[in-house]
Amino acid sequence: MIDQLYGFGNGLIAAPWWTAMGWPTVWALIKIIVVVAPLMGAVAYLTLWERKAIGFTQIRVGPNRIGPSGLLQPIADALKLLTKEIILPTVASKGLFLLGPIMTIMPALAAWAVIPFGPEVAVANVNAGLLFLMAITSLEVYGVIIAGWASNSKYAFLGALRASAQMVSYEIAMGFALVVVLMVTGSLNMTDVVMGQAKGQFASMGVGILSWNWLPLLPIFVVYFISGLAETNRHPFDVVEGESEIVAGHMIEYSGMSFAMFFLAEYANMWLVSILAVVMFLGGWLPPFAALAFIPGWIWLGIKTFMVVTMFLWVRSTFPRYRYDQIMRLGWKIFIPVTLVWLVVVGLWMQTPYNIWN
Amino acid sequence: MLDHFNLFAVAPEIVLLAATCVIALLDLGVTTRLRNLTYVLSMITLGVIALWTGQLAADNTTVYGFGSMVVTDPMGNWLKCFASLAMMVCLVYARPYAADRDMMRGGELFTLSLFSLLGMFVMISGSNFLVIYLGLELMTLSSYALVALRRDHATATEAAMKYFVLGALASGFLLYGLSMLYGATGSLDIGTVFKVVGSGAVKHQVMVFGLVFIVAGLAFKLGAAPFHMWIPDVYQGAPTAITLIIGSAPELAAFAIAIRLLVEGMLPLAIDWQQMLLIMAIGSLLVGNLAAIAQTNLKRMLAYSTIGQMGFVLLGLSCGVVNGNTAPAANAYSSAMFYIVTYVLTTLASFGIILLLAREGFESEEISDLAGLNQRSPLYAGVMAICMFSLAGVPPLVGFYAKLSVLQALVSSHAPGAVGVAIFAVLLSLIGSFYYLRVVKVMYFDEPITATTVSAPADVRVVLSLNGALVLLLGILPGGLMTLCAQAIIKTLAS
Amino acid sequence: MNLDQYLPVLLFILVGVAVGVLPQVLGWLFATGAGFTKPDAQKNSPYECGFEAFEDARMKFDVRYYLVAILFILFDLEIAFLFPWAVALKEIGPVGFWSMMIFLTILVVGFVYEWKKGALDWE
Amino acid sequence: MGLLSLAIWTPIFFGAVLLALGRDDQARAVRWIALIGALVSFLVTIPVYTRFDTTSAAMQFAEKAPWIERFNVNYALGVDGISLWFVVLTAFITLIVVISAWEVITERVNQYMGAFLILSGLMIGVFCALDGILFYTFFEATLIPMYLIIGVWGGPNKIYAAFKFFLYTLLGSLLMLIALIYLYSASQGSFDILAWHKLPLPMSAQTLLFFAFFAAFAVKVPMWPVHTWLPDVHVEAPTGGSAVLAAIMLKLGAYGFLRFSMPIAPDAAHEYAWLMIGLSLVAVVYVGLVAMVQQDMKKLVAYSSVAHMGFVTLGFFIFNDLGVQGGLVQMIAHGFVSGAMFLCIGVLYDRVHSRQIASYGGVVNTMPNFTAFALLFAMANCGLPATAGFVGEWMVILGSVKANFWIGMVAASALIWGAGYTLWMFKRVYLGPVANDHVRELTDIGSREFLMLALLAVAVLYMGLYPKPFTDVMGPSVTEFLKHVATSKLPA
Amino acid sequence: MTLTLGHFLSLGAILFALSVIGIFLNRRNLIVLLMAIELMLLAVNMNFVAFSYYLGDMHGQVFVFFILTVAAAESAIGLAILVLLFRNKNNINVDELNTLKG
Repeated sequence: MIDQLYGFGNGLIAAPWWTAMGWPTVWALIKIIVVVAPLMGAVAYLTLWERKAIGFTQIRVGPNRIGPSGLLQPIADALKLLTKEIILPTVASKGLFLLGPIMTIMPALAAWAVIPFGPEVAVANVNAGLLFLMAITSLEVYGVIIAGWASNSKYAFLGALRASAQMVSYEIAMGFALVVVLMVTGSLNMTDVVMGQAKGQFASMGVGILSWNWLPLLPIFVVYFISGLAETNRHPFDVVEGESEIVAGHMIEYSGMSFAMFFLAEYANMWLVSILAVVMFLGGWLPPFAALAFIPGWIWLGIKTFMVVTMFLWVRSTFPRYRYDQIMRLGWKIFIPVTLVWLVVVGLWMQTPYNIWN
Repeated sequence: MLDHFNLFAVAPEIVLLAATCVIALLDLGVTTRLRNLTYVLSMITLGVIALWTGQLAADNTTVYGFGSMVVTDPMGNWLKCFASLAMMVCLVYARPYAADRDMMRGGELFTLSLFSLLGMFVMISGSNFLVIYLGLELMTLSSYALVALRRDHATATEAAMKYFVLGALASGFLLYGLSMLYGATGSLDIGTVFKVVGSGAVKHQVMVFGLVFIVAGLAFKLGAAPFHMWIPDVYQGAPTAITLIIGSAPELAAFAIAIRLLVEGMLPLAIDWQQMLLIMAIGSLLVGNLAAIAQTNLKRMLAYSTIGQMGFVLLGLSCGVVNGNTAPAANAYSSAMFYIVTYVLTTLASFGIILLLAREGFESEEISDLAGLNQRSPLYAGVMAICMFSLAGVPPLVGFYAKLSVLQALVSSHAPGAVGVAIFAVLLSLIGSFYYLRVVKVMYFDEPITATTVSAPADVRVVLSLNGALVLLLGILPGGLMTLCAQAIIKTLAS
Repeated sequence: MNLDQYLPVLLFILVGVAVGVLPQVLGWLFATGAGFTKPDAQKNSPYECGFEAFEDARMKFDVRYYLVAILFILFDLEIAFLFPWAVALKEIGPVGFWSMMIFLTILVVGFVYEWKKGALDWE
Repeated sequence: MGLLSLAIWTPIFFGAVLLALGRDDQARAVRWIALIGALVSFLVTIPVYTRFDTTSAAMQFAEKAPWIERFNVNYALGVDGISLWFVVLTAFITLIVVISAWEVITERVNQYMGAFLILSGLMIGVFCALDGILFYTFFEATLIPMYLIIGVWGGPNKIYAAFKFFLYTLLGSLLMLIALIYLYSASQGSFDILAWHKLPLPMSAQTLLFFAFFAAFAVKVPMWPVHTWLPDVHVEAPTGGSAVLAAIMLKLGAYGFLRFSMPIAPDAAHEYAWLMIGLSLVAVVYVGLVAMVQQDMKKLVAYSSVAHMGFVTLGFFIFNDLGVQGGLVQMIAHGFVSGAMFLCIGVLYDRVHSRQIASYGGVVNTMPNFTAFALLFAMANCGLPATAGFVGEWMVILGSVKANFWIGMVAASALIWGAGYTLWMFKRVYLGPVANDHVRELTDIGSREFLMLALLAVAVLYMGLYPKPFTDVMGPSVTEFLKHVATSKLPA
Repeated sequence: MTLTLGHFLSLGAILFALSVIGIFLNRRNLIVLLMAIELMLLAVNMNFVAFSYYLGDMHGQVFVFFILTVAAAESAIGLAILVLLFRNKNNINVDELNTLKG
């Protein structure tokens, strides 16, 4: 659908440099904006949905004052943050202090470059998509560290240390999980990852949902999801910003739009982790049953992602916060062995005649 | 490529690796102060490996494996055999010392040593830049950790840091050179590199550019001037037990890669690298022998002595090809090999004595700490004296025959100026003999400052005596080892 | 080298940076630039739960964080090794599979070792 | 095992046993074992002389076994007329030294005795070796026990002396090592000394070789001006050390001239004979004069040794029968005499702990028996007829007169200097009234010292009165040697 | 402008030179030293990748992979030593590494 626009723009200006460099750039920018703009909206409304969802769990209504049923609440929040003063603490390292939020939001957005929204529909359908994701999401840690260090505040510093240690710990489990997905897919291309799930005995019987990776790789899926919670410093892994001990962690000294950047990044990451979970384990844009194939893929993708992201909220409203040592133990002593074992199991499975991923 | 595995070519390495892993895990359950179980298992492993590689070496066959990425030839097998034996001896000496200094809360002394040895094996076997590099790193990384093993000791950690930084720098140099050579020849395989270099199809300047870096990296590892600066600091700063470990067997491996890279890979460029080696040899002789005189710390003195001794090894390596004629090569390289093997043997014993004399809380690092050793223990004084005289190159100790064979190779190569260099080397070793004699003097002529008797566990006593006896015995009958080195090198050169 | 596909990636990164910068600039323009700011020493000092900030916050911290960092570096690299293997697993057959199993065995040995050594304990 | 091997390894074996097993609380047993060892070693050398064929110039009792095959180094032994007597002499002197140390050395007895026995074996090895590397090995190895002997049991300044001794001699011999390697290379891979004798060499090579060997041997002899280590070392060394040093070690250098420098580089030897003769004469005259002003008995004898060795080198480099044989005889005689002189000083030193001439005077009054021996040895030292010292000096002087009258003249003057310093010392130490309380309390020599001095006295007198056994042995070899040296080795 | 092998090699050489300079001239902080070492390895990687691409030979890239791993192990050990050093000396200035200079 969108691809058809490509030829259209190509004829606009007749100049060699235009076709060689100019148009692809402009076109890519257009594609990016098409991705980013809804994303920002989704992020904004995720905050609302979060508050609503938690409200529902606790049998209350949640925000309901601004706009109908509180629907304009995110916009009000944004305006408020926009007009807030940006405080630069006197003891902070100024340059780094400003760099922190940028380094946080940039990877959260740039990672979307390789996310497929449909067959071959991605801003950049690169072959090393998964690798790029690994790389760019790893940069997330820098934002946290830089912010915490630049603030020159004890709470920020401690928060940053905790956050980075936690993030890198769970990144290992996550990495192993990705490796397992890769094993069964045989490609780093995200589209291939999804298409790999369209095959299989169940898929041919019309129940594609059972051919998706989540079933054969169930432990990995669980590990991935929980690691995703930890990676985004979400509840119950949010000791990093734990209000009761270190107030807001690495973000403590930030205010106004600087703070909003961290906020945005966190929610953008939630979306990212969710959509990745969908792409890798829940069949991306594929319909769960062949009978439902008439519904467009991007709608399936949206539904699934929404469900996963809602699980984030569900978890938040349900579980108590972990202690830090428990977090580390879970990451190192449970997730890594589990993924390693499952990696070997899957590998062995693939050596047997019962290999379902051919 | 996958069909060319030939696991036989790396069988000892595999066994060593497996054994090391098992030992590392078993050690977790060991609680005794001296880590007896770990020790015994390590000894058995090393002994088996030494016997096995010795047996392989005696078979005198050359086997390639993994698509000719690794090679086992007699030279390699002998060096492996000697390295295992050296490591065995090291661990025997090191254990009581380490136990007294809280370095054996875990069995890392043993496991890291074994891993380091594995690295040496891989280096020695490597017939491919990649394999050599990996072996090198495995060895050096283990060594860094070993030096830092004494966690509460500021000097040791400082030494570790220096060792680490300069060692990494050396690897970087070596790698950069390797990358250049890879670019110039299009292959990482040493055999192919040799062919391409020999064909003359590649621009000479590019290869020499890479060569400079490789030689510099090798010189770092061997400890030759002007890349020697880490040696004194690390030797002095590291716990003596570790100094022993990093100062003995790794030299064998460094020699092996020098042969693999320079000779097997780039013999056609000999005219270039020989010059570099020669200059470094002269520099090492000067620096090592002159700086050693001023030292009062025994370990530091031995460090400078190492540099000086390496000068001789480099002399041996630098006279293999004269005017494009490779006839003297076997003679030259086997003399260098003999030199380094005997040097390691002697180093083991001399550091063994220092370790033996060190007690809890007392390091026995200064030369003056040896005062009157002859009165306290004639046996150990005798062993130390034998080592010192051997290092000084006095017959009938093995050090003399090592010097003899190197000088012989140098003079017989009929390279221009060879006699002059030989005389120079001889004069510097005369200067060198001064500081070795000083150690003997302190042991025999000075009055002891302490009356404590020297006591040591039985294994240390036996091994140390044997070690000293071997230095003497190999001096009286050096022929066997010399022939062995010669045959190994000839076989290696032929392949 | 066909890097065309990566142009959007680069652009996306730039956009990401822009999205980080622009709102902050806007915020500054709206609030600070418009002159609504009233900085004072208390406001600009680091938060200390109401206490005076009395020393530099960049202090020594627990060595365990270093330990985590070190372990992370190592494990992450193992994953980097697994990546190409996993991608190619279907082509390299049993030999390739078992090679990696050996590698993983060694990795597990290291893992067990550090576990037993207590490197993974946070207490 | 051949006779020569036996002669070499017997003392080394005993020495090693002593080092390994000896302890100071069993000093008595150690001494007896040492004595037995020395005696056995000496007895082993007797057949070497008795079975020696005095008509042949060839190497006898030859042994040859591959040693370091890699470099074609052989364990090759053999003696000819030139070296035979030194083998016997070495074993004899060692026996004497063991006796001399009997009660004197009380600390680390086993090491002292062991060092001397090993040293003895090594020195015999030097005289027997027919292979360059073997020679060098023995030659250098002697440094180790000697270094320790001087350093451990020496006088107050022993460390300086030990280092000086070691480094001086090492410097020279390292150059010789290069020469050996060069010869190995030039002879297409052989370390056989006899093969080297036949090796044609151009003049430039000969010159370099000659001076390389010169560096090694001249220091050892020692020739003027590289003799300075000798007095220092003698002063500090223990009695036995001095005796062995003077009696045998110095001969290693002179022997080296005969075995290496001259036959291998004969043309260069002829070319630079003037230099050697000149240095020898300086040694004879100048050093003789220096000896005269010494206050220290040991130093005096040391300088006299330098002077006497000057005679030896002089004899060698005048290239005639009398000269060379005279030099050889002088070497042996000097072995007995200088050894005896040092032992005499040792006897006094053990009692008074002073080596200064001024500390003594009138010893004859309290030690008549000892003085008799001392007189005999003093006479021998200044070359009085009917003593050993006379024969060699006389032959050398005759030889040099034959070669050149003026050289003979100067050499002969040495007799005067020798008589001067020796007899003057004798007078000041032994004659006259008792000088002080120390001398008054002296006791005469006991049976052990008597035995030791008597043995030496017999040797000195026997050699002086009947030198024929010595010259007979040397005759053919020296003739052969001169014939060889006279032939040019320059490539035609 | 097309990128040639020379450009990549120059980049590699510049990075290498920078890292060597960094190691030798840096007198302040050991962390910078560790980073310089990493940079050095990256410079080599640049070389290998460039060569590998222009030679059409995969081995160079495999080598890069291993170098990366080794670099990680190396930095791990470097960091560990650094921590030890800090605990023992309470600072990580290069200039303070002076107890061993005889």
